[in-house]
Amino acid sequence: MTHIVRPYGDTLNDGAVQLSFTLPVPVGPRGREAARLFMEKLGFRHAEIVHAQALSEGFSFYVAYGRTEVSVDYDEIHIEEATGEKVYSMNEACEAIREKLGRKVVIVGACTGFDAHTVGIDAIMNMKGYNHHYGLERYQEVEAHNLGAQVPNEKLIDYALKVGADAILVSQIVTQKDVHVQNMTEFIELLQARGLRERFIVCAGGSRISNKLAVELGFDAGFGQGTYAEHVATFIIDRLAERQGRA
Amino acid sequence: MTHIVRPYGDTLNDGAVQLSFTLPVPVGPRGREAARLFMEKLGFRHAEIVHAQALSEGFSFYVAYGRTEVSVDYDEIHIEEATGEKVYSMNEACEAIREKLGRKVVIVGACTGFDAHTVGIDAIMNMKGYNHHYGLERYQEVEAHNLGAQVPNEKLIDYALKVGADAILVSQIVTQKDVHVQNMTEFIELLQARGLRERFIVCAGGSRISNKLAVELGFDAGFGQGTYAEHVATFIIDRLAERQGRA
Amino acid sequence: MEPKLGLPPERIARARKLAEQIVSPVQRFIDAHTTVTVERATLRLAGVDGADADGVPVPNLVVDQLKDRLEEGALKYYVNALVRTGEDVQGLNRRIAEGFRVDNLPMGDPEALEARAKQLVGAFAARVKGNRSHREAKLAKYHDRNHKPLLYVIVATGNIHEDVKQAKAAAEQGADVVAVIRTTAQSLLDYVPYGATTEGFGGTYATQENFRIMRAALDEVVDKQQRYIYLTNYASGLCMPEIAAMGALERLDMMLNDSMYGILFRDINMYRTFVDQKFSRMINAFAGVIINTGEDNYLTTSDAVEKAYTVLASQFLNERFATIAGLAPWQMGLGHAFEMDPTIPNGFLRELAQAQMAREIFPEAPLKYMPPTKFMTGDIFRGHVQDALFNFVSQMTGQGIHLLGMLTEAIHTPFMQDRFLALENAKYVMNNMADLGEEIAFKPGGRIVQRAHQVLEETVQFLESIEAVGLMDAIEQGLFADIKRPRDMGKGLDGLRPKAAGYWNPFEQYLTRELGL
Amino acid sequence: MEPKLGLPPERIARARKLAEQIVSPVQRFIDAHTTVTVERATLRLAGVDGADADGVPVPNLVVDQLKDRLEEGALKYYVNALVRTGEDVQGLNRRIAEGFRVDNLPMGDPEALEARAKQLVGAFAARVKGNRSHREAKLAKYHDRNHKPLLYVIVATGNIHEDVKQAKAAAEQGADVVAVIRTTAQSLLDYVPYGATTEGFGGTYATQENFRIMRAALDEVVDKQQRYIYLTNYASGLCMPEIAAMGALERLDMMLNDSMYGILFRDINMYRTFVDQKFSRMINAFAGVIINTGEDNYLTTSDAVEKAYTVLASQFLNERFATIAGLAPWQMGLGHAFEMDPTIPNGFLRELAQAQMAREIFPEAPLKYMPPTKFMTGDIFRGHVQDALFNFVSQMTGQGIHLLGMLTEAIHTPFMQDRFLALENAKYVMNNMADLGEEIAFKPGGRIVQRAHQVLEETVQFLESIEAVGLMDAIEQGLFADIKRPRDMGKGLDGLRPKAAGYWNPFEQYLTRELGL
Ligand code: B12
Ligand code: B12
Ligand SMILES: Cc1ncc(COP(=O)(O)O)c(C=O)c1O
Ligand SMILES: Cc1ncc(COP(=O)(O)O)c(C=O)c1O
Repeated sequence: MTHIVRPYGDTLNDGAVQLSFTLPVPVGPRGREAARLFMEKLGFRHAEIVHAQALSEGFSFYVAYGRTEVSVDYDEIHIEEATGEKVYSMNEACEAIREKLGRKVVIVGACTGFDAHTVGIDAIMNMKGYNHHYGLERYQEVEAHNLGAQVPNEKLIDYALKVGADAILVSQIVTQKDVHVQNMTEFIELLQARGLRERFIVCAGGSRISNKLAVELGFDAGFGQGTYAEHVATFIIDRLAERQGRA
Repeated sequence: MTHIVRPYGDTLNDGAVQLSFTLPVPVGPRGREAARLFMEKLGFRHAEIVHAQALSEGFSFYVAYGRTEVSVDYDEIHIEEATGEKVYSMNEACEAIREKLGRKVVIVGACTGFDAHTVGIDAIMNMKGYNHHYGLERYQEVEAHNLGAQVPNEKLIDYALKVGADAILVSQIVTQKDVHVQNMTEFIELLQARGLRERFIVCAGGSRISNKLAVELGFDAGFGQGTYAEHVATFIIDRLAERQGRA
Repeated sequence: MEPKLGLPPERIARARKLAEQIVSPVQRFIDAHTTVTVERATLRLAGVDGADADGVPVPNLVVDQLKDRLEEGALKYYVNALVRTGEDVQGLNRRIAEGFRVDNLPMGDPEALEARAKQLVGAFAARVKGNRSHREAKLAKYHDRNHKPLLYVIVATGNIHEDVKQAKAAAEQGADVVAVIRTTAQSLLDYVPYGATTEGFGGTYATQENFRIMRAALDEVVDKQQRYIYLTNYASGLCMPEIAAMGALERLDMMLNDSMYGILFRDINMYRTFVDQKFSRMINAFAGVIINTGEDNYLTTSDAVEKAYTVLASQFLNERFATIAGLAPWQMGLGHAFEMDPTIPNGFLRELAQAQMAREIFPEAPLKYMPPTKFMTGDIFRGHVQDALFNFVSQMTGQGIHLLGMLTEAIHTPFMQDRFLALENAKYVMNNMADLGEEIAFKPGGRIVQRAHQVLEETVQFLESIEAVGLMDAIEQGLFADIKRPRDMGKGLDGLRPKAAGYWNPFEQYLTRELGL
Repeated sequence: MEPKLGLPPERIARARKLAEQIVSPVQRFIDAHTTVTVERATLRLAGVDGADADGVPVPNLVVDQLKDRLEEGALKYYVNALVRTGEDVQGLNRRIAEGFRVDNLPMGDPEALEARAKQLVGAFAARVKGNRSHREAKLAKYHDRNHKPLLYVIVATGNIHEDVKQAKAAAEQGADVVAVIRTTAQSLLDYVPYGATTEGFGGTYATQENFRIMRAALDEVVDKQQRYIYLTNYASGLCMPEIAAMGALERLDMMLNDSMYGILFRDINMYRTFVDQKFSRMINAFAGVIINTGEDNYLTTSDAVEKAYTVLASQFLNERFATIAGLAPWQMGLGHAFEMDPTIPNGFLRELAQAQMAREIFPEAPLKYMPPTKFMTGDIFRGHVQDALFNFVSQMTGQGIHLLGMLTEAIHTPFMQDRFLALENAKYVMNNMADLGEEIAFKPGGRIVQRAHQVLEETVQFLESIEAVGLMDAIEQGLFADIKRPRDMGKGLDGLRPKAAGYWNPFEQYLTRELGL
């Protein structure tokens, strides 16, 4: 089965899309035409530059609407999220730990590298949690260690070993020039170099992190916007249970 | 020479573009991935869905940023505007008419078909003009007839013949379902059927009209946003003078 | 809301009095005339519906048969045909569509006609009262679930089935009112098309079937969202009363319905419009429909700073025309708009002054406040902020019906996402500064207060100049919106008829009685 | 601006008094200490600059040589070396970069040192006073061309040459202030990198050469646009005074420069920060630089409704620390922010109350007002409207320095077009409602007035609790932003030194004298 999907403005399959962008050319009819041609090259058959604005002598800004025949086959879309439909509530998570693992789960987390955006990792780990979802510190069957901001990868791993962690949580918010990719890659390489990659479940998170990206970089899972402690707990518990053959 | 131009976010050639669009699928990870794939298919190598929002059960809205290598060659951009750099002021226009034509120029204009958006044609024709640019009625050497709203093409042509017009101005603002294209095409066909196409200089205008479109549809010129009476006057005078061999 | 502007009550009273004096001679003209569409509307109220093979609606077939005899009232011939043929309404409609003539049957016993008419009026009254109570019950049930002001969006795809998708999505996103914009050409048609339609430009045909389809679709959302969704259309153009009739029957909740819009903006003959608006408003009054007037349109051609008084003057006239057509103040969605050039320093203060002024002068009317349109450009980002300031003023001054500005106003009729963004904008702004109006007083004698006083004063003077020449002459002279409309020109004049002495219209009689006119 | 909130003057005075009492013991500590960066800053003021082959800056080379003798003041050794070698500053810098040591030369005649130092101080004073008068002349020449509030944008590409393009474009579009954001890692470096840089993450290195490049670029626009463009950077982190020194030399106009930000948000040792902030502020005071404090940062981790009083308390403390460092009120860009959850009903009223409160409590300070950041999302359209309301409050309450909110706040550091849209938004809103503040009074005892009174009262109580334990203990206990910072932990503690009895710092002396401290 195929299920062709195109953007929708006001009529099915009209392929309507709004764009805005800046070109390094002066404003004027020629810039406008350059903008229109650019749209055509992107595959818009019907391209309208509805606004053109000088930003400085050599730069101009365009707002555009286009219609395209480009489409995706919705039936072929393959997504893999860290957690499925079923997510444990806090109580269910503790219940599952007692039942499947029979011991506390130790989780260490930090905002690594030079990243100081702790609000995200705090949202997952701190007692108080986020949006009325308690953080891991409040989970009776979890021992949670939040190391805070700007923790070097090496130090995080040392600490995880010291407290006998089951899982390590890495938060990365700054993504400019792909600094998060560098930092996450370094983390995994360090673990591998020390022969510890299989020792821990490792999860990454952040507003621009997807499960896909994290897995590509060698993590067990990745979590983006809208994550709550429940999601991470669910993933860790199920993965631990799986390892113990008790999924 | 080639002069490759790509969108600019904060670094030359980063190819950064903002998009927003609606897909006829429910919100969720699968919708988000569909949106991302759509961006990839449009030629964005780096595609981020920064916002996803349910619009109703079966529709979802996405805000996205992407980076593309698609570019245009600025040096090859060919534009053809109805008027060039030099546009006559009102006084220069009247001077030119006296000098090159030696008689008043008669111009008839209307908002044709079912279109009732007279503000645009009024801006060009009425005494008062627009944005401190007087309209054609104020030009001493122009005899201007503004027929107003919702004028059938047939009636406009009859009137132009009656007053011995040099030029006919057609305004078209409503463009939904390309109704302006239909209407403009009908106008040209009517002129041709009556053997009058060469009798008049015919110009079209409107916020979504470009010179390119108008010329494609058989007009002498087209005028879009930001047009003033001066532009139209310049075009008409030069074209009339050309025909008389006095350009 | 307590008054903030210290407007002089005697000047407001003076303006009202002038409006009364201006309208009164026009009213005398109206009472003496009928039109083809008033007659067709009467037939529609009686149940006349359907179309012949060429798509000509049955109400038009009847009226066309009658020619000059229309002056007696078309219903007489139709009811006579019912009595004569013994058909029920559906049966007779079908026969007329097939060519049956009602104009050449011998006229029956007046009492029999009266009796049959009474049944028809009864059926109509029951249906429309049913609609009213349905609406009232839902409004009571979900009473505090609507926004204040009501958030009003338009759909305008041209295709009723696409419109339904868009309307339902908007309602789920929080819209309170959905208006189906009509196709560009419809206001100049002297008939109402029949059936579901899928082809329109810049809007969708107003047909009774389209009304029904959209009403049913929105009713689904009403119960799901626990919020009544008002359906709106246009009782405007050459078929004002017919559309009002269809709306009453299909439970529309609001109608664009201005006393002069057609004259000025559609070049419809003034006699025709004056007569049509009266009957359409009586129907709306009875059906509990809220009308929306079109003062915002003045500002699309005139400057909003200079010509603010034309808006207020027109509101007074619309109010007067509405009152004598039986509309209660809560049904008067008098129009005004946020249409000043956004580059004007302190333009916001004037908009605020005027919105507050309208609120204080018409305290019971659910004012219909229109968003920026003329100064919207292709810069959708700036446009979205213009709309935000508009939302702000509307909430701060307690407007009743809030038309949502679209960031794409200068580009296309709204996409589904545009409407969402507009709703999101309004909901955010209005919730975030919900009670600001209550918390704030204006400096006495300051810019805001002065502006309102000035506009009121200009309005009184303007109304005085109209009163001096009479409304019809004033329109001929271009006193409104700089548009001159000679009284004997314009579309639809040929559809005007003097009422004959024996003019018979039991629906009009019934409405007159019910509305206490 | 006339007061609107009726805030009790005695409670404001009480808060000021508490701040004085809280700061006073800290000040005693500060007076007795120096730090590696205070010493390096002093060297920089004297003209020490350059770096060795490994990129280690010359000021660091000098300080590193001295170890414990730093307690006497690094300048002593440097001036001694100048005297001994007979080199000029450039020559000596070059030699130090090549390995020359200043720590093992015999100490010369104190008078000769004083005399040489006097020349250095004189050269420094002349240069900085020249910068000040250049700035003042341009501001006078183009006096009413800046916006009110000043429109402040950031550039943060990581590459100084891209930054220049972005900054110039912004200035042409109307920005009054351009801040070059520093790279993520710089505040934790205990040195200032050298030269032009093109690699940074989320910002561009603060180097003296980068300052110079940007200053020159903006100066071009100043004359073209006939509007002075303020250049801003960060005298914050482990090198506060050094960056202040560089800024003074290169004519920066504003500096982020908070008395506690580094402690709380960068985990810098508290002793270190307190000492560093003092010297950096003296330099800023002398250079006529406007500082920007970082109270907005509290609200990125704490709730803006609940913890509003921490912002006001910190403003009082920053004011006090600033005063005793010689800053005049017009130089105190005290920070606050529009950071409430946008879904709060009437949140706007509270923001308005708080902005007005800050304005009334610090009437002479050019308050630095920060835009929504925490509740910005990927929905750039809603974000743009949040920014519009922020712009509105800022204009209405007469803020001094207005940081522009970016619609893409949740996504990336600003693109060129984002900055344009932000400027367009602010210019439109602020022009359109320019004088609204003057036109409006708040209802006595209403929501707005109450909110301001409540925050002030909570602030007084909070300051009382700090006063009771002392500032350093309060920070240890996490009273600010729920962040606990033990006094013996945190970065940079090893750079702290007690001043020796013979501590010699003619620059400090000069500044103390000039500033009348
Ligand atoms: C608050 C904030 C700050 C605060 C941080 C305070 C603190 N203690 O955290 C301060 C003011 C210190 C700050 C500083 C800077 N910031 Co900042 N900041 C923000 C801001 C406004 C909000 C971030 C936030 O708190 N979001 C709320 C939390 C709850 O969301 P979240 O982080 O996404 O977390 C959720 C999920 O992602 C997930 N999650 C996150 N981590 C993890 C980890 C795991 C394991 C899991 C399972 C889940 C998970 O769960 C959370 C809950 O759902 C954003 C803009 C924005 N609106 O997003 C900019 C932003 C992130 N900052 C930015 C920048 C550039 C900086 C600076 C580098 C600027 C500078 N040069 O000075 C500095 C450097 C700081 C540093 N060294 O890292 C940029 C990043 C651009 C980019 N894409 O690279 C942003 C996007 C702003 C911008 N447009 O420029 N910032
Ligand atoms: C004012 C207005 C109206 C007024 C018109 C009053 C009047 N007498 O003109 C009223 C309220 C009547 C109206 C009604 C409708 N409108 Co209207 N209207 C607008 C609005 C807000 C402004 C247009 C305007 O006046 N612009 C100012 C003038 C000066 O600009 P301009 O027309 O582009 O003209 C300039 C140039 O284009 C050029 N030019 C124009 N014509 C010509 C001709 C020549 C020969 C030359 C040389 C140059 C030239 O020169 C002018 C000066 O620079 C626009 C939205 C917007 N902000 O653009 C919607 C808009 C044009 N309307 C629209 C629609 C759909 C309608 C309706 C069909 C809605 C309905 N179903 O009821 C009706 C139907 C009217 C009809 N039969 O045509 C749509 C069109 C969508 C589309 N792309 O097809 C718009 C874009 C709004 C929207 N987003 O839905 N409208
Ligand atoms: C009162 C009124 N009627 C009708 C319309 C719609 O116009 P049309 O006549 O094209 O349906 C408007 C448009 O805004 C209006 O204000
Ligand atoms: C006072 C102050 N200093 C410095 C900074 C910048 O942080 P960093 O230390 O990362 O340069 C901020 C950030 O907002 C601030 O408010």
